Amino acid sequence: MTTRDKPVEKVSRVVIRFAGDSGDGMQVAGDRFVAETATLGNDLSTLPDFPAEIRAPAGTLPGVSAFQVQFADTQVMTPGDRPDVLVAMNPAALKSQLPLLARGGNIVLNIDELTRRNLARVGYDVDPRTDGTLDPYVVHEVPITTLTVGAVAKTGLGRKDAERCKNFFALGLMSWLYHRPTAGTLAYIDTKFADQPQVCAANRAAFEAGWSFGETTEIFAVSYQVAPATMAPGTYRNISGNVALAYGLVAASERSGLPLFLGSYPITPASDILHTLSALKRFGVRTFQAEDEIAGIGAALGAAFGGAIGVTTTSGPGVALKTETIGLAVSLELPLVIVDVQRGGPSTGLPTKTEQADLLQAVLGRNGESPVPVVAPRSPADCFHAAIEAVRIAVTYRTPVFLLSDGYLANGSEPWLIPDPAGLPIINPDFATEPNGDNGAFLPYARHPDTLARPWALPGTPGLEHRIGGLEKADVTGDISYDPANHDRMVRLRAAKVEGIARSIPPLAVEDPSGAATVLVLGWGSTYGPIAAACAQLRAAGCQVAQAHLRHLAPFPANTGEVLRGYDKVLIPEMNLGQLALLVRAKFLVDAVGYNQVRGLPFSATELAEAISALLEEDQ
Amino acid sequence: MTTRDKPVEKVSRVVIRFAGDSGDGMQVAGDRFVAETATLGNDLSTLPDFPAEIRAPAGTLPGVSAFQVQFADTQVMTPGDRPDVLVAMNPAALKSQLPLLARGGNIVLNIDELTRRNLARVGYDVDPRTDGTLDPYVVHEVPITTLTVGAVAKTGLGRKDAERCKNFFALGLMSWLYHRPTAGTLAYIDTKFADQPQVCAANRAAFEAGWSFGETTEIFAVSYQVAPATMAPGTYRNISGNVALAYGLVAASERSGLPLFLGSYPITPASDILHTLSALKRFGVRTFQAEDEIAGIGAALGAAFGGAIGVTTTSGPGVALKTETIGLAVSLELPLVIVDVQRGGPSTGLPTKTEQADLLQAVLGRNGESPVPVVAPRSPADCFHAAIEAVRIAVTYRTPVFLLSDGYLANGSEPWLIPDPAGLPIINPDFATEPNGDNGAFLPYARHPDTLARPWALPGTPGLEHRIGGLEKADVTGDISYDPANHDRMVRLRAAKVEGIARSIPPLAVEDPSGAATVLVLGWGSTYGPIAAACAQLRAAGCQVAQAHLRHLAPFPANTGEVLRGYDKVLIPEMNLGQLALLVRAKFLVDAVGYNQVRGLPFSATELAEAISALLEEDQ
Amino acid sequence: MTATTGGTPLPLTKKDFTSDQEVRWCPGCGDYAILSTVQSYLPSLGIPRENVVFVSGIGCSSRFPYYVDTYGMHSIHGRAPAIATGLAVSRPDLKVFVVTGDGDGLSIGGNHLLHALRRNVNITILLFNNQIYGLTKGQYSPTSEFGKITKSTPMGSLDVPFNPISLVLGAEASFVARSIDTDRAHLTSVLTAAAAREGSAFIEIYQNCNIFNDNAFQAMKDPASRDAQTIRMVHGEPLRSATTSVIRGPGGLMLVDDPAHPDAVIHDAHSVDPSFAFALSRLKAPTPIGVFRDVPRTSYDRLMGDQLAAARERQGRGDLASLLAGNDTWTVA
Amino acid sequence: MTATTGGTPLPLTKKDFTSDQEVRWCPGCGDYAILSTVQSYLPSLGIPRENVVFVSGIGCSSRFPYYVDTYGMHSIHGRAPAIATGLAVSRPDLKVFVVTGDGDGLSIGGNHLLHALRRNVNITILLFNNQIYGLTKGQYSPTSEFGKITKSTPMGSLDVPFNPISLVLGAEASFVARSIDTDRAHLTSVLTAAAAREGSAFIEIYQNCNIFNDNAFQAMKDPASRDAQTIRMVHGEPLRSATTSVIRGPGGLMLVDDPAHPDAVIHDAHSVDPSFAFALSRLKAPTPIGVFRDVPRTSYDRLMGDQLAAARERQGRGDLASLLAGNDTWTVA
Ligand SMILES: Cc1ncc(C[n+]2csc(CCOP(=O)(O)OP(=O)(O)O)c2C)c(N)n1
Ligand SMILES: Cc1ncc(C[n+]2csc(CCOP(=O)(O)OP(=O)(O)O)c2C)c(N)n1
Ligand code: SF4
Ligand code: SF4
Ligand SMILES: [Mg+2]
Ligand SMILES: [Mg+2]
Repeated sequence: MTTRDKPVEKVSRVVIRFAGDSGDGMQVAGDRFVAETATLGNDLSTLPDFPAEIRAPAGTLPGVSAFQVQFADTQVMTPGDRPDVLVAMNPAALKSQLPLLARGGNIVLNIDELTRRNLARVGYDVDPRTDGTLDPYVVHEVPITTLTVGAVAKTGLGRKDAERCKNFFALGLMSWLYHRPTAGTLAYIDTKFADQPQVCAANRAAFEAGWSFGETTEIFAVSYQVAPATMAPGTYRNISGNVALAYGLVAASERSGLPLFLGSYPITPASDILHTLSALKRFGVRTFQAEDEIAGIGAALGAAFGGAIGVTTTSGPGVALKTETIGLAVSLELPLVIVDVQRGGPSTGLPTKTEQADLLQAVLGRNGESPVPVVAPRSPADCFHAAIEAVRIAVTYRTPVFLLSDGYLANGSEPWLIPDPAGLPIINPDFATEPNGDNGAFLPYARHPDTLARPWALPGTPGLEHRIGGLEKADVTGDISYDPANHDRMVRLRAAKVEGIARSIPPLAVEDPSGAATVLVLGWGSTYGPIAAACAQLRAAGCQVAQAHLRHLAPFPANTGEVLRGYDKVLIPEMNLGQLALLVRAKFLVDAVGYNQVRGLPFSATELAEAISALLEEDQ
Repeated sequence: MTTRDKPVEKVSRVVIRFAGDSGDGMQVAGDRFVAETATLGNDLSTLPDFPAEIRAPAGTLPGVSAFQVQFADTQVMTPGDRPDVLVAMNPAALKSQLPLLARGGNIVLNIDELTRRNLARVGYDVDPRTDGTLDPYVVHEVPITTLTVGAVAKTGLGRKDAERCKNFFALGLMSWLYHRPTAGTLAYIDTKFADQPQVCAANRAAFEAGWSFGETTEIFAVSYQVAPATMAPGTYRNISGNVALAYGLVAASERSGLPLFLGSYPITPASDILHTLSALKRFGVRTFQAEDEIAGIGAALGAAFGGAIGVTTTSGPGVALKTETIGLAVSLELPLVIVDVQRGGPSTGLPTKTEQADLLQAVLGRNGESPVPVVAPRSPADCFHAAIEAVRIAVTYRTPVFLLSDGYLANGSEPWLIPDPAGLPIINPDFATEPNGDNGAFLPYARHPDTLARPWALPGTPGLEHRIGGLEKADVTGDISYDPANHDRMVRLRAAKVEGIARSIPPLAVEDPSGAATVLVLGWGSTYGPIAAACAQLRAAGCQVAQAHLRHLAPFPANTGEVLRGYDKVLIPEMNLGQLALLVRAKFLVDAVGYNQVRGLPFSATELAEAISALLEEDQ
Repeated sequence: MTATTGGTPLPLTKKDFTSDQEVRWCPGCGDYAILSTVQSYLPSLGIPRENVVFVSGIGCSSRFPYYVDTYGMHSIHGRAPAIATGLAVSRPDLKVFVVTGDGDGLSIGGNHLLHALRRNVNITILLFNNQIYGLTKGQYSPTSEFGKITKSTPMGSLDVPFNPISLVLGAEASFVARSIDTDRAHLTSVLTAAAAREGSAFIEIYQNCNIFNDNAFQAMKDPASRDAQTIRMVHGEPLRSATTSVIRGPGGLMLVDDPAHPDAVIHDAHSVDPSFAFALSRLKAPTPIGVFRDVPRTSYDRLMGDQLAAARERQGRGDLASLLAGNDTWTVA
Repeated sequence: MTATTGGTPLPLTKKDFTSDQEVRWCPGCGDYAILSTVQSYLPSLGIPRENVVFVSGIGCSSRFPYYVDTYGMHSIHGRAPAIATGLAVSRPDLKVFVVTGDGDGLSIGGNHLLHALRRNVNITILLFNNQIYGLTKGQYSPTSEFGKITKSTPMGSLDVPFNPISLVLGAEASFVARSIDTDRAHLTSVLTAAAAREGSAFIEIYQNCNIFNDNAFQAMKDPASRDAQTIRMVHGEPLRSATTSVIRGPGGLMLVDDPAHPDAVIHDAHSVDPSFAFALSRLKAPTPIGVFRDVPRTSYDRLMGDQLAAARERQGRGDLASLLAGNDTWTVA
């Protein structure tokens, strides 16, 4: 699979989108394409995009599952706005994905599926190739099903099973088109289907047939090469947000010496963290699949009382259920990490789509004055570091901490410079081991003068027996207290403790290469990529714009107000109706403007650039 | 009990506080005093103040239960800052309540309980009468226990039971001192103890003995009269917030023609609403004590789907648990009323104390963009009208609505001009009865052009069969939709619907008699009384200050921004750390300043007046 | 043809209960068979369509209401029994079904399900037991067998599963049955038995998830093995499979390898003491299917309605003006 | 005196388990008696104080941990079994008790309780059943008798109560017992039996709430009636009260008015089939007290620990660097 007879063109940046039925294996094709792209040294970013149903009936619009990847020889910040190539396995995929394509975009179309019945099913009265629908695009017609079945025939696999290999045919074709290496995928097929030699042979055959089809037919006149990106030296891997987050928790466990305990109830798009951690028992990780979200966080809190890093993973509806227990953790002042992989809301909403609309729930959504620090990663790989930071805050300050990921970060992936474990932060649990009061008394609510953290005394420690609970506690002693002045004091102490975390976090950094920008774009979480890409586009076009991105949403870095006041205009793009904007306006009285989309999808860098440039113009 | 030989003094305003053990019947004494005071035509306001334990051991500080009432011949806005008379039934009551008294305050002290053991139990090493502790006060020593037992002897009641009558002795004494009528209390005793003639006679005897004690001994040189307040003509009763709220719901049921369904789980301080409504079955009210808060609201939502006014009552921890279901109601767009009687938080906090710290939870505390209107009553009697308003919004706009009461409103009481039912608002459920689409189709998410409300079609209506759920729905049809543009549209439509409620509510009114104030005091909920009292004090002292009070917290009245911008300074007193202030600052970018206390108690008008006047001075 | 329903005359047909929504389960899923059986059965109730409501939670199974052309609510995870309680109690004129799964109904929603049953709320609960979480792509559920290897339990699950029948019998359920997705006749018979009574009915339906837990109940379906693997319980008839009989043992009931054993226990679905049904519920391989328990009990909605009526009889219809006034008023002139 | 505990030498005394907090229950409350019995019993465990933890929910009963001088957590309503699960599973070295009430444990917390029991988590659950909500001042609870008049049910409650013993047996509980607050000797014996085993123990304790539900269990306590009103179950002994015997009936077990009936059933607490214990749980007046069921089962924490050990044995101790690297890397020079 390496001879090349056709001309080769060098390109810098490509966006590909695979789309087919939920059962068509598009996510697998995408994952493999990415693995090969990564080892080739391109920078990349991915976006899996699939329905909430497991396998909606074949050929229907709701059943379409897609996978998009952008890769380039320079830095890649997003999965790309508009695909250069859409691989459409059937009419449903074609119809649903067409709006994403720019004029002139390429479509690799599986013409075998364009039967009248299939077309009618998605509302095409006539074949879209015949009525001008596809005129704006470059269509490459490929009988993918037939070719796959033909290639696979020699393995003796039945027709139905043979057809299921068509994702590997498509993958082979795209691998040829973009000069992806093939050895990794062949090895993957061998391992994956080791138990089923016939299926293994069939998938290999389909993959090779796809590759050869590109090479031998006239369908594509040229193939494309994308040179490796210049990246910092080191060893890289590709990693998704959920896996990175799970690994970050394990790293924090190793670096703190505390065992990791996950109490969780499955929910999309957070479940993969549970799956990943459940396979890491060799790290002493205990995963507990609870009967519901409340039990999941309850068990995590119980484990924290016993000295573990207690973690619970969920999405928005699960956070709603955990709210009361988070309040208890605030009152108990025990370390706890609540991972919220945000998805489309309200209510069940769009379970497989991304959104940033749980921010205010995390910061403010509890009864009573109940401050909780909030940390958010900015990219899939950054989930690793954000998880360590969340554990650091939780353990150091004896507090529940929110880690706000989202569906895009969770399932999206990017290359990651693998860190040296020895360079990761050390977290000191600083357990109480001795009485801290007079006459050998233990005072569970006597605070550390700097952090205001209370002592963490583990059951099993002789002499420190004590009781804690959700009723208001007397300052210092922790006994139940209904005293008005004490309550006021405790409310303010808890608030001050969380505010004080700001002293332990880096100041908000601004990226403004010219130093002359008057407009600041402020973001948080997964919008980092699109915002950075949009700013880069604008700067390339000669505009001046500054970018800052918040990792800590509560408390804000100490210099945040100062930074914001340094600009004429502050634009806050969010995948919600303006939640960070609300917090920033309230706290700093800065007239920050929102740019808001609630579409279940990451921002398009181009659209964002347009919005920013509109503001730049206003500001002139 | 009507001869009066001693001099009588007229006073305008009195604050009395009864304090004793949880088992001493202080709440009953207070309630009876209030009932008599009300019928006398004084204006009044009350504050029951009791511990979370049912009956903590006698004589201990945590076991003290107190009841405070302010009554006057002019308008009364609060239960009073500092008692004129403290009735202290034992050393625990004395010690715990003493800090509330001003210098020169009166103490009616039950000296029978000042045994060395009782004193030691609360940490008095010596009798506080002997070491100067009580010097700043006027102490009236009364052997209440002995006198009660003596008076009751004739009924033959055992000593233990006899002693239990001492609350009526104290009540009798205070009734004499302030010229309260006695017939009502005697009638109350007769009814209450109808089954126990001996106990009945004993309590009568104790009550009369207390009255006579005042009249015949030298302990009080004078007695006091408080003239009736000038109040609007009409028939009055005394009413507590929880009862008023329950009656408001019943009134809304009557005025809408919809049956009332309460799904609730007991929790302090909301349980009395459940108790009150469970006794109103003759109004067709169904009360369902559920297995937990989630089932309570779930059942209410199910009933709403069936055409009832679905209501759930709870406090902060319960709201936390209901969060997910509230989100479902937002998505289903069904009417639902969530009553949150706020108490001290976070977590279990101070269950029997008041607080306003659930505002942000109500407004913002859900996953996804999940707007919910919020209404808050300003006084115990106002709970009636606020409940009707909450139902009006819920039914008209097909939305869950928060009704934010608090512990002070719930248990406090005041005179209420009983409204004529015919004058109460009519609520029109406007059920869907006919298809609203083409070809007899029913479109459950086609909206009313003005209110953006969707049709409410009840099961049982032929031809309108439809399915609704928590997944995102296609605009108009309500079918499941994962379409990005549709999601964005629906998120904005739901937000616009709730924002649009502002068009149906009265503008924010400002009270500024001089019209020249530059400082506005903005409040919400139960702080109305203390703020009004503080403003009145300041105006009486020649200061100019404006007051505005928000009944609608989401959305705000349309003119709110305009009002706020009309003042140099805006002060927002809240029993939290600044929750309304956060919303106001974010929305209007007005530099509103908070005055915050989180003590589990209503504000003192005097302290508030000081805070306001500090701001007035700054502003000069 | 005595009643009409929005223009659709009675009797209705399966088609009347088929909504216009595309069914989105995986091809081959056992849910299809259940849907079809239920749609065919509904006309037999003789209830107008508009008086039927399906309430579900979240899960593959909980998509059920979308496909039935009645009123319906696809609610949130585990809460359908609570929501249905409010509806059924306040609208006794409706026929309310709850559709739930082994995760929805026994994991997150276990408490609501059990409380609804002890109250005997007027709802028919269909629990689709596929012994797996389908919608979240295959984690083990509270009914998965011990040691099950799934995405979240790569070394096998550690939990002893619930036996749903034992569980609900322990919670005072008064109608309890079990059936199988693809056995249309049997499922219809159980549904019909449930319809005949007042109050709660609980029906566990073994359902195949061909994607994440294929063939979990195959032995009970396979023509070759099914008669040996199931005990078809019929009230008043001996309890036996093709190869065994049920006899009394010291601690409960037990199986003997003799399908004609003279001491085979006669099924008594109407035994007031749930101990008999409980003992039956412990049998497996062969597994009893049919009605375990069916004893009459007044439904919750009727009891509540009776109280409302009694209150009105004793105190008269509520009068708002006198309620507001109360007993202690004074007048300012 | 072989071990020491923070300077307190073993064996410990009741006083060692008495905290400095003022007990805040109502005078006369049955909780006092239970507290005293438990404090007296704890030294017999021979476990250092610091290795004992009490976890509770919310309710009068749930104030219990404050009064025992061990580690303790007064958590939130209904969630103690879940919290204790996390603690017990991650700290197998601790002895974890859960204290709960009939509301806390069977109303809001029913699901957690049942799931903890089916998992056989290593916790001892003490459920104080006073058949009322004490702390919220007297509403009916899931164990209140049908028709109970309370603040929230002025015309009587409409719910058939749970029988806690039947309920937990339906949930696969392996140690199940019942005792009475004031019967110190009996309660101690039940606690001792529970201590002898691995995994979950469930003990229902009838507890008098003298303020809101006084004398609910008086007949079982009154010296004049108690022997007739209770069946003191002893493994291997006939089941009988002073006036009745337990015999087998067609549907389960039944009572005959003959304390010396020759067919009196011999108690078998170790019956693997829970049907026997279930049948016993249905008896009332006289009411069985003692151990209904006690069958061995490996605890959840041990199973989990074993998996961790097995994973390390098979795969070696986790190495962070190789985890982070994974299998698919490339190097940029
Ligand atoms: C509050 C909440 N928690 C978790 C989820 C994720 N979730 C959806 S369905 C499901 C389990 C489904 O299992 P089951 O009830 O057995 O239904 P099945 O899909 O197998 O029919 C879970 C955990 C959710 N939607 N909401
Ligand atoms: C989330 C939540 N809901 C409700 C309450 C109010 N509440 C406290 S204790 C209790 C019931 C107590 O009953 P039980 O468990 O029987 O305990 P008891 O007081 O009788 O010992 C309730 C409803 C609460 N504290 N938290
Ligand atoms: S995942 Fe399983 S239960 Fe869900 S639709 Fe597919 S086959 Fe059915
Ligand atoms: S209310 Fe009842 S249960 Fe609670 S402390 Fe008092 S007597 Fe005990
Ligand atoms: Mg399932
Ligand atoms: Mg109780």
